[in-house]
Amino acid sequence: SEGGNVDGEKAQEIKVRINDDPDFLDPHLATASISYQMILNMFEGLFAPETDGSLSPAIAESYELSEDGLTYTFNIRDNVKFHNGNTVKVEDITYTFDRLMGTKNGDPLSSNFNNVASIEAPDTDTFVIKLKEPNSNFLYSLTALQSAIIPASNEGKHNDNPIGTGPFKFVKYSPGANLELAKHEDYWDEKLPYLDKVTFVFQSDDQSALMALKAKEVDLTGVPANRLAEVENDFNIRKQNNNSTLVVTFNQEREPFKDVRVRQAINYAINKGDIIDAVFSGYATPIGSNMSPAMGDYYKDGLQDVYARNIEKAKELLAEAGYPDGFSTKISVSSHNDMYSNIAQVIVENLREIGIKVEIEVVEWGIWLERIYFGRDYDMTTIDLTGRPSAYEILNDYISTNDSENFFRFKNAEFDKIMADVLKEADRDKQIQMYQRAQEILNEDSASVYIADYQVLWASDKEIEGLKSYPFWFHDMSEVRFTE
Amino acid sequence: MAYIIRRIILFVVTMATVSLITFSVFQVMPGDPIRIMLGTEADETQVETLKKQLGLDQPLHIQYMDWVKGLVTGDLGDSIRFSRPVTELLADRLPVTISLALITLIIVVIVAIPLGIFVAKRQNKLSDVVFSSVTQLGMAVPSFWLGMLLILYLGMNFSFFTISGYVPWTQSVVGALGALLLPALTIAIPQIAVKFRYVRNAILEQLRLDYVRTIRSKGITEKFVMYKHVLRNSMIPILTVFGLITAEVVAGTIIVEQVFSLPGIGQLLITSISYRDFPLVQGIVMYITFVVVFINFIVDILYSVLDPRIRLN
Amino acid sequence: MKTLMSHGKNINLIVGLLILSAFLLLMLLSFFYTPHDINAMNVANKLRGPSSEYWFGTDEFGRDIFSRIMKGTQTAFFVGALTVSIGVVFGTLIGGIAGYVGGWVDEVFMRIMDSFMAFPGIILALMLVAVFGPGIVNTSIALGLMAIPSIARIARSGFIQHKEFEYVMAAKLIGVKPFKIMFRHILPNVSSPLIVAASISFAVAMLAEAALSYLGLGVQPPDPSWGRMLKDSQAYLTSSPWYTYAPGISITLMVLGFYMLSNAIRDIMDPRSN
Amino acid sequence: MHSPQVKLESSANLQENMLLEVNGLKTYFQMEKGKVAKAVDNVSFSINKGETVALVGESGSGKSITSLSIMRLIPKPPGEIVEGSIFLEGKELLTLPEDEMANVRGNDIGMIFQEPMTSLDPVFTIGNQIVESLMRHQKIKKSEAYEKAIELLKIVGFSRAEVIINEYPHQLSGGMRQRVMIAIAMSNNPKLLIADEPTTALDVTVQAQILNLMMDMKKKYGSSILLITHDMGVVAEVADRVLVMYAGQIVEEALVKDLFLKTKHPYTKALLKTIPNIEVELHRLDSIPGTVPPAHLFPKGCRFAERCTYAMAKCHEEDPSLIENSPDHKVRCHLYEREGGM
Amino acid sequence: MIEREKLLTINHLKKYFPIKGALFKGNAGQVKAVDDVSFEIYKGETLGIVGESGSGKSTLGRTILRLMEPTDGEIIFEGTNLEKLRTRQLVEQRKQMQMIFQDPFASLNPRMRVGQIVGEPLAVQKMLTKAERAEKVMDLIKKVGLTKEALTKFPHEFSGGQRQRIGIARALSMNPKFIIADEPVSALDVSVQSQVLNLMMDLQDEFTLTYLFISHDLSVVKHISDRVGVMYLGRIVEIGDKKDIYSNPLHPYTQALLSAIPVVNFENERERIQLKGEQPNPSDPPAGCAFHTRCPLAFERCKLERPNLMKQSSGQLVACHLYEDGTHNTKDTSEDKILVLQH
Ligand SMILES: Nc1ncnc2c1ncn2[C@@H]1O[C@H](COP(=O)(O)OP(=O)(O)OP(=O)(O)O)[C@@H](O)[C@H]1O
Ligand SMILES: Nc1ncnc2c1ncn2[C@@H]1O[C@H](COP(=O)(O)OP(=O)(O)OP(=O)(O)O)[C@@H](O)[C@H]1O
Ligand SMILES: [Mg+2]
Ligand SMILES: [Mg+2]
Repeated sequence: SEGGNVDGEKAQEIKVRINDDPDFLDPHLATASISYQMILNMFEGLFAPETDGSLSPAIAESYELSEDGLTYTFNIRDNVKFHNGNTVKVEDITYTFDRLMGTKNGDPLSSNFNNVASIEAPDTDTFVIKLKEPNSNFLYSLTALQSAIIPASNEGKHNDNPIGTGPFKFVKYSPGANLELAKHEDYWDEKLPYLDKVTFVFQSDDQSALMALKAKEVDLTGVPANRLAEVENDFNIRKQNNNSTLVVTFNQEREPFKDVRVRQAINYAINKGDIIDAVFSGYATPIGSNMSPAMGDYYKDGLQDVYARNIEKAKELLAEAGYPDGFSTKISVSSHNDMYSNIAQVIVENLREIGIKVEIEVVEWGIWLERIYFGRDYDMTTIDLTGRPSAYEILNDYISTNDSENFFRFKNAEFDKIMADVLKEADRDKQIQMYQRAQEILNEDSASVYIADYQVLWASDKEIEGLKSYPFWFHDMSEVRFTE
Repeated sequence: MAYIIRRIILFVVTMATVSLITFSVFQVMPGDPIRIMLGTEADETQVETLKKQLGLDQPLHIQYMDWVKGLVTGDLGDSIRFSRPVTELLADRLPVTISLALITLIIVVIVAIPLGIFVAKRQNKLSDVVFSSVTQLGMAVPSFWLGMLLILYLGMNFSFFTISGYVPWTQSVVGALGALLLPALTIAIPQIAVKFRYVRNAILEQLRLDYVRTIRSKGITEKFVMYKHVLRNSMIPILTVFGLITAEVVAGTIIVEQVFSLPGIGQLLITSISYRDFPLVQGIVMYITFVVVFINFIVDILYSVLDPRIRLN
Repeated sequence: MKTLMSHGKNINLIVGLLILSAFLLLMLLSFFYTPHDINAMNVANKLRGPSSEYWFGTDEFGRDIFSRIMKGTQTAFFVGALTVSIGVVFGTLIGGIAGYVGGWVDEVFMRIMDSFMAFPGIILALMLVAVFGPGIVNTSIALGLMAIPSIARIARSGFIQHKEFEYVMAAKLIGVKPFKIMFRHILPNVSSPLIVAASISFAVAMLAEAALSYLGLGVQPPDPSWGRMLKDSQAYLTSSPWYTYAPGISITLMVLGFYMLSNAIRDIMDPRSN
Repeated sequence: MHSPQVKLESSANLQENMLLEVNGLKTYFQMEKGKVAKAVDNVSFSINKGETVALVGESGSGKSITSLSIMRLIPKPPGEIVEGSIFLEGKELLTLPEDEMANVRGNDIGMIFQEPMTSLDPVFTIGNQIVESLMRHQKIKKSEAYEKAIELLKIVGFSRAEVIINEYPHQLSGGMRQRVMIAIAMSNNPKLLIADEPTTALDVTVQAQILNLMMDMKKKYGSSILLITHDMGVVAEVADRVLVMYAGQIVEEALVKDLFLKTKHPYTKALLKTIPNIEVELHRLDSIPGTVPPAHLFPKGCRFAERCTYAMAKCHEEDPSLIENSPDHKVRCHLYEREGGM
Repeated sequence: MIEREKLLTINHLKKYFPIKGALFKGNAGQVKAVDDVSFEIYKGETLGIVGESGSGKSTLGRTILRLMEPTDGEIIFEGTNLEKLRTRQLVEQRKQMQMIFQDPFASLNPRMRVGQIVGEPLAVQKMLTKAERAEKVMDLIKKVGLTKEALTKFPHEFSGGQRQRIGIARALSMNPKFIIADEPVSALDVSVQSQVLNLMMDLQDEFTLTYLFISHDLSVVKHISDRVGVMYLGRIVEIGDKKDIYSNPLHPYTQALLSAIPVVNFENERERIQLKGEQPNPSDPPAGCAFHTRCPLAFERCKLERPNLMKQSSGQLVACHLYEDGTHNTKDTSEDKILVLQH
């Protein structure tokens, strides 16, 4: 950051490097995790996500759940102000949900609220949501990630001039260059924020970003693991478990991946350690299912070691499945991040040892999405599944047959049943048990080869404090400040 | 006059063909911009809504006609990814790319032409051989690698240089120079290598012609032969080459902006291609080709100023 | 060969041929032998500096860089050769027909070529790669298409010039068919600038491939490509700078070889220079 | 008409009247592999004041190189004047410093070249190119120079001189350009005009115009002319004296009538017979077998011996010297070594 | 020569070129390279065509062989109307008609061996067997004065005169009856010129060839021709027997042309007619008689009316208003003549 201010005090202005532009500034339209990394500083929902995966009250001061688990009654916090100075009214909340569900005008913007039967605003401080079916995970859809509260008066301008209630307000967006935010003076938590100005600088290239950091052109950036040594001494380093799931997976509707033994054989053949060393310079946590240790209690430990490398066993399994000499297949990876083709190269080498000949096909990200992800036209692929704050979403999305994003085409009745039942379970301990069982199933059934949750290595100015890590991508600037 | 009219017609025809090629290429290009933008988290409902909003459900020829109509009126449409007018996005990025290109051009011109003359005067001497070897080496180095090496050896060692990102001129002139000098050098070095050779060859070519002998036979001294006659005549072929430079420098900026993380048009272009942001890419490509074709058009006109054989035809 | 030998003094020719034959030998050798398996990973051994075992060091997977450079000659020559073949075959065909037939055929062909040339090369390459997809063959096709216009122009001007020559008239007079006149009579006579252009295209193709690979759109793993290696090395530029030198110098040398060769050919074919 | 015989009697007169004297000129070209092209090999001749000397010979015999050597405009490398001396009114040109030589060019010696199409700078106006020459050697103002240029153009036969002066070379025809070249060459009243095949590229009718113009200019300014040509008709019509070159050497030198009527060298004889002549009807033309050898492959002995019908054994062995057969008739041939050879 | 047999008849032949670089067709005009030319060529004779550069001589030759499509007019070769023939028939007809070109460097394909060049016509036309072909090629090469070693060499290994011989051998390979020689000796050195001219004359006798001999050199044309035609700006202005043209030129242009030739003659000084100005731009020829701008004898009518070729009492055909009635116009014009005395 540039110089100090007049009295020699450090200016409370930060420059944070971000890999890419946000897709939308309108929080209801945005879907890219990179967008939330920035815009969550501007928006709040009824609840706020916490660093340990739990929720804390935000615009809703408190709530009550009816016996049948269907009716949520929220008590709205007083005197929460939008960036434009207006106080948040229950009409704004109604407006927000109407907009998301498409009930008043236009198409629905989100399918998260398909389970909502009705919304009501019985008085100025109270907001009521009625569900069609109980869902223990429902509160998770009430954060700014899924339902940021926005003012009705800003209709039509949510993307160009976004207004929210968060600790920072929108100043200027220069596509491809940066996004500037400024302190929200009327923020309801009077102590916060400390910073006067936050600039998110877009820079896709890690190497350049590192140099920008060294040149003090940015204050905070993720650095590539292989260059950590260069910055370790001069900067604060935080290693954050990304809560993402790096998988090498297969199309389980296709032969031979239909056969669980083939999947297990592959699991035994792949050397996670090598991948972690070569691709992440060791900065990654091996995992055994979709869940990462970042999720705290929900995480089932030990699964990561189940498929310790064992070529003999792998060969046996392959033989049992009827492929004693292996087979030929293709791994299709996206070119947008070199990580994938690098992993693929290790896979090729690893699987060659058990007789599986793998051809690498590199396609552009757009093609990967269209053909592999949505088209399900592939044999093998590797991808990093973005982390989410809710254990349910982590396990359900991409995997469960009742989710449209299940591009593995994984099918397991027990798993599906657990995921259905857990929603009706209100008790957290029981939920945890169910989630842990689900993780075991994924592991036993080799839903995919779970590699690792790689760490993001944040390097920041030594004078910066108050940085928080979430189990999803969010640069929370609310408590950040420069010290002497 | 007929010459100029013919050039103008050629200019228009070329631009029309360019627009058709650009548009068609994007039609056959696989990949759906909306899906790319929304990524794996895409919600079917969102996808459908967006598609309708952006008019991507229209038939192709209508999309093309609309686009061309827009081009003519200066409206390049809205970017899908940034949902903002392409012209605005271009305007944001242009200062970077134009500054870079201009600095590069200046470096190339002030180095290549004197160097070319210098070497031409010493034809077949040792310096000619040395320069010719250095030239070829300069042409052979991949520009981005040259950029990497410059970063490694100059950028990291001298704080004057900003090795990533851009400092606007309005903020600091020295800062802007520090940010642009290395990338400009990266593009300029191979260009100088090629261009000074052209200058040298053009001059040697002229020196072989009969009229030079006539001038010498009048008792005109070598200095005048070179600077009044030969150089003036060589300018015609040299100009052609320096016309082509625009295209090459622009091409150079695309890669180099990537190496130095400069937020210019080139960087925007590359990301937009992978995002399949059709309106934006088409806009950028049309803009760049327009500049290139336009400069060549100007060069053609300049010919007629320099060369009476064309002017007075 | 006689003409080649008589230019023994030509530095370009000697050095150019020397470089290229060295790479050619390396390529031939790489079909049978490389010091290490080019794909064998040994992560424990990653990013080792040059040593007697690993002449150019190892990469981030612990693979032998020298072996991969050797194998990379195959990719380099393949991309170059495919690109040049496409460029020369179609460029000559289009330019030849446009030049020889003339009239509106010429006008149409050349306007299209002009338009293609209006695109800065790398943009066209990026767009074409986006259409065809990345990879060694697709990249070569894209680069080959890019090479067509300039070769077509050279061919065209040769054909225009030569179709007026009296030997062409003599051939017409004895009843030689147009196609045969174009390709049996004229082509051999306009081939020198085409050969020069082809060898320049080779160099340009290698640089373009490197650039595309640098942008992540060129040759893809597991094909070892110098451009790709250069890109990969960027991540280790400060920590292991020697990683970048092997592929960087290889590309530079190979391109240099082709440029020198093209200059030498030009000198030999054009008696005026020197 | 002057009569050289009279003047040759006294050597004092000879000195006084002599404008240019070339002695033992050798101009060689360095070729690949150390081969040497002896383009001009030991050439000596002189030109008197007011005289028109024709230099004839086949293509490649060294005519142009001889004239360029006088101007010291031999491209170096590869060419170089390796030996000899050239005196212009007693001043040795070959040893002059370059800037003094530049003062001689265009001032004392003017030159016209064969190719009118390419001999003028295409991007400057006609006027500009004449003025440039005037201002280089005369201390005059630009406006004055322009007036003079117009006058010169009128002298060389342009009625629209005021218009022509602002035109560019490509707007003029070949004949017109050659007239402009003459205007440039004559702009500083040179003592010697060298014309290297000034009419070869022109049509016959235009050729006649140009030759006439040159002769007029000569009369007007009293210059000498060294006219290079291979057209024997031109030689007969305009020259006083003729030098015949073959393979880099002068093989015969004579007054014009003597050359045609008392031809001595077998080469000259053969050359004259090969030319179709509209004045004489012949069924068959004589021809000289073979071709001129290239300058780096001159044979031993007499260079014409291979093609000569009179060749003797000696001719293939020994290089004949230029014999002064009669006061102004010299011939390089073994046949004339002793009096009354043929 | 009474009752000579006609080999080729040209009637009102025209060849116009559009002007290049023009923006729109039509408005920029045309170059009338050959403009309404008619003449006959008789078997076994040599018709010389002379004229200044750009007068349309080469175009005339090429149009006759349909190497260029005529704009208008008839070409009748031994009773066959050439301009109506389709490609196939034309190829057949062309075996009778060959051409020798001016530039001995450009007229031989530098990448072909001499044997190939001379034998190619036979190969293309699929005449004779391979062995017979080889024999014929050998024959021809000897006929034109080269040795059999020549067959395996490339054109650049020969001198200009030798190359021209190769071109002649190629032309002869199909046993043509008629040869158009377009400035066959202009590019050659004087000493070699005569070799080639002699060869052509010898071959004419041996194979009873008919020549259309194009040249700008009046001495050469006089030497080789039986009849001579004089071209000026795409038109024939005078045509007739050689002796008539040379001893009694009628057209002022012919007169000027002949008088302009420098000759070796120390006895009598010649009267030289000097023409004013330059040849006009062929894309914009003067109206009326195209020569009137340079003609020392031009009068009013010449500017307005184009003269036609008329038979004169002295034998030749002349296109000049001075000779409209077929007799010499005796109008005194000596005032207008610019006489220049030499020496
Ligand atoms: N630049 C050069 N390099 C090598 N040799 C040269 C060069 N210029 C001239 N010569 C040689 O000098 C010889 C004489 O050339 P020159 O031009 O004087 O002939 P010329 O008599 O003027 O012939 P022409 O009638 O064709 O003009 C040539 O045979 C040629 O081999
Ligand atoms: N292919 C062509 N396209 C356009 N104009 C042409 C073409 N060929 C010839 N001409 C024009 O036609 C006229 C006659 O040309 P042609 O070559 O027949 O003259 P020529 O008498 O053979 O002259 P030269 O003695 O120079 O060979 C010239 O003005 C020329 O510019
Ligand atoms: Mg000469
Ligand atoms: Mg001609």
